[in-house]
Amino acid sequence: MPMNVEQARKVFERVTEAIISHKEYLTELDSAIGDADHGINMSRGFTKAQEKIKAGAYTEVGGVFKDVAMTLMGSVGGASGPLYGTLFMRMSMKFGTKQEVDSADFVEAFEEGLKGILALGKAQLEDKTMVDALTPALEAMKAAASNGEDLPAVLEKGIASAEEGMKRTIPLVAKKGRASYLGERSAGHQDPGATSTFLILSAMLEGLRE
Amino acid sequence: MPMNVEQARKVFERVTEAIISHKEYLTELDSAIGDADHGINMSRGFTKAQEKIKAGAYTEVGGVFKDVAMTLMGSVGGASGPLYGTLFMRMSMKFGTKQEVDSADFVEAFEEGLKGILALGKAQLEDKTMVDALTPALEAMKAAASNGEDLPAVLEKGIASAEEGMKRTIPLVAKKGRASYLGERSAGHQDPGATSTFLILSAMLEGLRE
Amino acid sequence: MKKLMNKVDDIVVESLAGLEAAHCDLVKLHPSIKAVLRADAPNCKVAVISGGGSGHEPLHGGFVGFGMLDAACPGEVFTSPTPDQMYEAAKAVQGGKGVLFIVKNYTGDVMNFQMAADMLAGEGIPVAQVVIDDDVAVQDSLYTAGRRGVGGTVLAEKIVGAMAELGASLDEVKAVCEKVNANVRTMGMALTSCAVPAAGKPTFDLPEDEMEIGIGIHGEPGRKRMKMMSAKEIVEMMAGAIVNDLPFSEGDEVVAFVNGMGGTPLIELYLLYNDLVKFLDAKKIRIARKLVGNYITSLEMQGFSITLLKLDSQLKALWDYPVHTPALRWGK
Amino acid sequence: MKKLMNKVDDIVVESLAGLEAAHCDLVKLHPSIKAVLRADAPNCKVAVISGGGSGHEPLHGGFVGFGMLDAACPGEVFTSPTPDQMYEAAKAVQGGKGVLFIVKNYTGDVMNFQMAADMLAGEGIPVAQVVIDDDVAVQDSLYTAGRRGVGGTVLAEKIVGAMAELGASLDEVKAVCEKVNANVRTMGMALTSCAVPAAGKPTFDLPEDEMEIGIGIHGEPGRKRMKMMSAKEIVEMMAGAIVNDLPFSEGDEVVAFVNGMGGTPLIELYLLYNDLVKFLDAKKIRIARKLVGNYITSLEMQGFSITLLKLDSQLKALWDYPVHTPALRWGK
Ligand SMILES: Nc1ncnc2c1ncn2[C@@H]1O[C@H](COP(=O)(O)OP(=O)(O)O)[C@@H](O)[C@H]1O
Ligand SMILES: Nc1ncnc2c1ncn2[C@@H]1O[C@H](COP(=O)(O)OP(=O)(O)O)[C@@H](O)[C@H]1O
Ligand SMILES: [Mg+2]
Ligand SMILES: [Mg+2]
Ligand SMILES: [Mg+2]
Ligand SMILES: [Mg+2]
Repeated sequence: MPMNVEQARKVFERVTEAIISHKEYLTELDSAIGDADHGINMSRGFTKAQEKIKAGAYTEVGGVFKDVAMTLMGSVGGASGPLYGTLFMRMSMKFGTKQEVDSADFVEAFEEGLKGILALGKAQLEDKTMVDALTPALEAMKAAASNGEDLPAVLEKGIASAEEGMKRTIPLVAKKGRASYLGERSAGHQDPGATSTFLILSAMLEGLRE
Repeated sequence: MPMNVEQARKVFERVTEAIISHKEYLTELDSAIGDADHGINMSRGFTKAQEKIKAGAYTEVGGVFKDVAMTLMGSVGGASGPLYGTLFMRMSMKFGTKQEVDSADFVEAFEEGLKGILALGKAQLEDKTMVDALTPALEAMKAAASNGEDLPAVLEKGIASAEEGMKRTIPLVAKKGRASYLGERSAGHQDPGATSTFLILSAMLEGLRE
Repeated sequence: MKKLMNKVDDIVVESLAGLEAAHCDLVKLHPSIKAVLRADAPNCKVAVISGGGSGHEPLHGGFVGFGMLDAACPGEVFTSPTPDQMYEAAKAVQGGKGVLFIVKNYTGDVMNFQMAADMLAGEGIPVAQVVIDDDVAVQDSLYTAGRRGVGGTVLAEKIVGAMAELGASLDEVKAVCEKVNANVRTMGMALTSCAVPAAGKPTFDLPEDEMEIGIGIHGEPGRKRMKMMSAKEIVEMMAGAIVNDLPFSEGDEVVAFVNGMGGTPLIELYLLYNDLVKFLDAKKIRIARKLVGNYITSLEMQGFSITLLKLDSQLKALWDYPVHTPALRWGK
Repeated sequence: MKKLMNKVDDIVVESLAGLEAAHCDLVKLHPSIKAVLRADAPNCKVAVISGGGSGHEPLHGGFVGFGMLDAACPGEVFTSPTPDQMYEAAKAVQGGKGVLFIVKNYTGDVMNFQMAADMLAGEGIPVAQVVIDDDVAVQDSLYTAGRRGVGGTVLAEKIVGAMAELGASLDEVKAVCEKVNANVRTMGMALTSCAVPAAGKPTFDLPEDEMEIGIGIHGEPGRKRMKMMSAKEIVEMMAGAIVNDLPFSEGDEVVAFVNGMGGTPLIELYLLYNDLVKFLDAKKIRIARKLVGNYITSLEMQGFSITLLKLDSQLKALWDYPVHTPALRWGK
């Protein structure tokens, strides 16, 4: 089961809902080790992105991803805006003119997206950032896709690994982002960006399955 | 039993102790309808006055009262500084060169002092100020003194009337001083200045009785 | 209550020492009493002197300098200064053309300044006094203490200071001060109480959803307590009371002064100013000059006040006259 | 959490509207994006542009004007602005001599400014960037996000703005900015948390007897929590860390900058300045210039920061150069 334009729209509809309904939760996490705005930033961005793609007419999946990316970059601000913007922008570029993307396309694009995030943010694994959820998610999805599993099944694997990665951020001492200023005090708290990554992937699957 | 220089010194020692030990209480009262400083102001002033008269050598009762007055005027600030300063200054002037003052002298001087307060502050009875304690105290002391009672007995009457006057300030709506800005909201609170008047008179009697 | 301080009794003197150290080009402390003096005083002009309790910084010490005050006499926190301070400060800065006391209308201030004026008059130094009472939150009446002196004091000190700088006589300087007082109105509100350092705790408690309207500048409770409202509604209520009081009318030119109480961030003050502009626009009252910031405060209290001063060409020119003090500076 | 506001999402734009209304002689808002532009831009000089999250007022919008910034790009509260803001602002104010971005070192700011720089470079507009990272509370390391940009930013904007006003080239302006950054160090602390308006409650809780040391300007917790101490002890601890870091040594001339976090009253800031003077006197470090007040804030947070900048004759002259902005003004 590949993802077409309509499904891509659904996917971001669910992502937007998930982000909005976890706005307080993400902000709470960011209060502990950041500046208490991650949920606010992400909600603002996805609300705008949602308006944009709802009104847009698309023939390619990449078009939906591109509008999401542009809107996030132009409205989220902070660290997460450029990072998630880059993820979806790179994905959109990789999707090219495809009207449908299958699991292999998706994983390939996701890998490109993650590369973009790494190039921009220069975080390494265990720096306690979204990268700690994105990287294991990519690995798991890659394995599943190369086994020929379809997109929902691939995403399911990715979500499970993202969740583990997200939880593994708890004991880490942050090396990148605002939490790094806390030094040792950042340990014992779950990273907000890793959490939003998990939420986004989960909501994507939900949207796909409808 | 008249009051001599040594007793006057004792009197103000007790007054200072009483004011210091009621510092929080007076400030508390002033929080409700003023600016939360009456106890602080009075403690600062009497602590200084106490130092001054402890170090001073006096041959006249008026000398003690004058130094107290000058110190209060120069260190209390606020409304209460000039008012109590005037009370004791006028009393000292009335005492003149007396080495001892009896109950008649005291009451005469107190009347002069109260006149000074009225001239300076322009408060009337029931304006919810120290005048509401001072005025009945004077009336009671006048009556007692004209019956030939001695100073402790006279003060005792004054204290009882001051206490009643102080309590009668509770329901009043303030017309003078900071509490007047509260309008109707000033009702239901006891006036800090009337309270310090009652405390001062009570402590004076204690000092006299030693 | 947490304060950045050393000994509670030393707050005022240590803060004054910091003011002098930071602005020794503009101000110097009196050698023996608590007073901030203009560094280049005495001048052969009318000496303009104000003072009052501390805790309202930058008022008054921050307004000592060219084109504003010649001396400021700070009392303890929220407590009027004592007569010896005004007496000594006046002697130190007056240059023979007389002294004007600008007094905020509080019983303590009025009495203490009066005593100092008597002392100076006794020595043949000409003294005039103007009592500022611009607070519309307080009902005026012959039988009460009258209105408080609040935000209008800042505007009066600026304008009167310019008049004195220009060499006007004591009578003229006094007349301008009275004119400002006659044409200025203020109203304040608070979201939180402040804590008097020596008292050690907030003067009053205010629930999470309530505000005090008609507050003064001493952490004293306001005239009434209300449920929180939007900035726009608060501004309309307060500015409405001010406009009706003088009254200010269509076509009037004003100084619009949005003042923070010490703990209100600038982002909110400018937002409030924006609502005030809209309110006055609708009433066709023209903002000819403005002031936005923390100028007459109540320690760390959150809240603000609005002051409007009706201008004529004289007051406008005096407002624009150069001023150079620690807290207010332009044209120099 | 009580705020003087209307709709929480409109705080930034309404406050900007107020800033523009109050200072239309100095600044104007960009017609389509959130940016404060110098009223008389473009000029034929290097355009100096900064920006960052809102909630730090007067930084940066209050520093737009003669001798300081040409544009400021405010994000949402505590959130970096987006690249289109810096891109459009630069296009609006640049006059052909290039653009310098002064960026505070936060991941979000750095990435968003970088994207804007790429966009401008793509159009052939010369852009340089300097990232300010003066916070000694944060351990520096190649492997972390590095130090934060805090109080030093204010001093950099003042000095760099003067350099640009004097007609220096982009390279020269950038070099001065780097020199300021290399010679400036800051440390902050807080007594209370602030509350991000959209979050609706304080970012952290701080017990009545504790303080956060090494705080940033976003309500983020500091490096450690300590029991309250006296102002003198706090100043010695913070200034000591600053002096050891650069290091500043005997005979150095500095700008001493005591900055309030938004909710700290001026009486305390001057008291702290007094303790700082004593500390530096003992170390024979000479305060050649000073700044005391609320210039880079964290909403209504109570606390303060100390910044020291080592001066040479160039920096001193640039510091003294006239400046005329809503929040900083002298010599004009
Ligand atoms: N250099 C980086 N690389 C990857 N992710 C990062 C980096 N810096 C921060 N992040 C992520 O961004 C999240 C914070 O986002 P947000 O709160 O929206 O931005 P800000 O920190 O600017 O307030 C962090 O939880 C972290 O996951
Ligand atoms: N006009 C007045 N006449 C007499 N007493 C007054 C007057 N105004 C105020 N007081 C008294 O002064 C008291 C307040 O003193 P205090 O708190 O020390 O001064 P302040 O009001 O200046 O802070 C009031 O409780 C009242 O009793
Ligand atoms: Mg954040
Ligand atoms: Mg009082
Ligand atoms: Mg008082
Ligand atoms: Mg942020």
